[in-house]
Amino acid sequence: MSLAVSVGEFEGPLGILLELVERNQMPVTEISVAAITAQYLERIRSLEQQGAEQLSEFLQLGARLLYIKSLALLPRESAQEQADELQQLNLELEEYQRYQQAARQLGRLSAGASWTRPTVTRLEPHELPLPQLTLPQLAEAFARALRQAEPQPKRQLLATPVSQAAIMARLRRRLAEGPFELQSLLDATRHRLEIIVTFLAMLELTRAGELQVTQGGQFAPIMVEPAHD
Amino acid sequence: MTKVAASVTALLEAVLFVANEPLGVARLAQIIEHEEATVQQGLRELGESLAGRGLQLTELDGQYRLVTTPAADGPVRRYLQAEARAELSRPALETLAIVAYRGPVTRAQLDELRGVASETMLRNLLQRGLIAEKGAAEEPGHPTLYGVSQTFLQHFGLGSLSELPPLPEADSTEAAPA
Amino acid sequence: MTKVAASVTALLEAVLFVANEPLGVARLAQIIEHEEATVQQGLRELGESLAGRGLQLTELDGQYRLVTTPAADGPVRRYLQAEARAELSRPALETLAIVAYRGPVTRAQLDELRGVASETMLRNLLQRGLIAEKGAAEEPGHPTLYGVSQTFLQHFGLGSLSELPPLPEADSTEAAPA
Repeated sequence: MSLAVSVGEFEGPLGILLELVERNQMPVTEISVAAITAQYLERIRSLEQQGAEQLSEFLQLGARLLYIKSLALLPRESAQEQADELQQLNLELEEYQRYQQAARQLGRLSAGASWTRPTVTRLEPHELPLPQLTLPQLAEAFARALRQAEPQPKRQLLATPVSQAAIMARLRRRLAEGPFELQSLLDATRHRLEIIVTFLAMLELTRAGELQVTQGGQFAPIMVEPAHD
Repeated sequence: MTKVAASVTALLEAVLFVANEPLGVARLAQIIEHEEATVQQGLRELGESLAGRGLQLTELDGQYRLVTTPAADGPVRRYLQAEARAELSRPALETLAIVAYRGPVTRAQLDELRGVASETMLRNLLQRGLIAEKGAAEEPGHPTLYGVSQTFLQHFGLGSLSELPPLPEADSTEAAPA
Repeated sequence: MTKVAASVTALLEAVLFVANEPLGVARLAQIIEHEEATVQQGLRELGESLAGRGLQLTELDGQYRLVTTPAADGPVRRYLQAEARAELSRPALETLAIVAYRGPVTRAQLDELRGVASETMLRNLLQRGLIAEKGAAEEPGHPTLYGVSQTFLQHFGLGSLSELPPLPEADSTEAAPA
């Protein structure tokens, strides 16, 4: 199945997640984050390769999945938090699923449209009273219309698209110079999204055995360094 | 596709409802994809079924059309006159202004300029007699061009469109948000 | 006063036939010069009497209009030489479904439900006239509310929003995977 990607015509992140959940034949109320996260991230990567822009929402959901997944690795107190986070995600997914099914029903309805009467019924010109209207009003209306027609500045989620590949490359360059503090990396990022992508890139490099993260003590700075092997 | 076989009478009624011209049997047969004899029969039945309603089927030289009954003349006239006298809504006024200053324009051009669908506005202005169709644009599909009407010019006492007032300065209007 | 008083239903039918816009009860009462209660009753009767015909009465936000039935879609399209409707994309249908069942909604509510920015989609649907602005929400910043339009009803051949199929239950996991 190919995903058609064009700006503004996204199957949203929840749509992709739901599709994966359905493909794995899980009930939306009992999704296995462990099983789904990797597939989801794989999807984002393929979106990215297709050159899709504005991946922020997709990455945010990815980060959420990773977070929920990571809670399982941590001490017991986080079990409750994981359950809560998961339940919240289930609820959102359930509601989304209802509307997606409603959308399908709607799609089936569109077999037959109704039509209005495009015919314009008019009285004879001499019977036609005209509205009160002055020329200055008309000129002003035109000026107003022109102003509105000027392209609205687009609300941009991000000045520049953040690509995970680019951030990975940046990380590798930093690593080549030796260990550094995680904080210094985050200080250089301006957007929440960039932080998320950085986080994802680090996980990716860790998995690939290129990077490791260490911490000397509970409140000691977190160090990022090349993996020893 | 809905397979609810609509009766021939219903199909004829629907087509005559949207038609803005009288239609003959041959044409109707083509449109609803039935035999001419069936159409004949359907028209007869439609005419009969309309008895006592607000619409009637008229025939002239074998051309059929759906019109309101004379009994409804009063309300219909009242509606049309009130409609013509009513103040123009802001979107309607803007549409009229664009047609006046930029016309003749097509609906697509208007849509693009205003960023919203302008069809309802156009119909409203046509019905009020403020704009009129001015031929077809020389582009694919030959969409209808709209321009202001004679009535419009008379109403404002304009000899021609070149007498329209110049546009207010963009800055000055911006400065006074009223 | 004419004593051949055409029935209220017939007058309403005639006026709605002529009107190029949806009309509310108060306005109709004024035009046909009858009590609003009578108009209400008349509209109900008109709607019922149209069953099986080529026309139907639609209602949205208390505004009534006469349109053709979905069953006549083919012939009417053939007459108007209307182009095949562009299929709505899945995200567009999804957004429409939320606006139809949940509406009026704000953009923020849509964003949250869909988990993705809906601004482009909203603009697209506004441009196609399928949704319309329905005032402002009573919350900080007074964001615009969006609801479905008369065009939406027409597009799907619905008489009113109450004719929408019920919103599926969350549990009914894929009753029909098509």
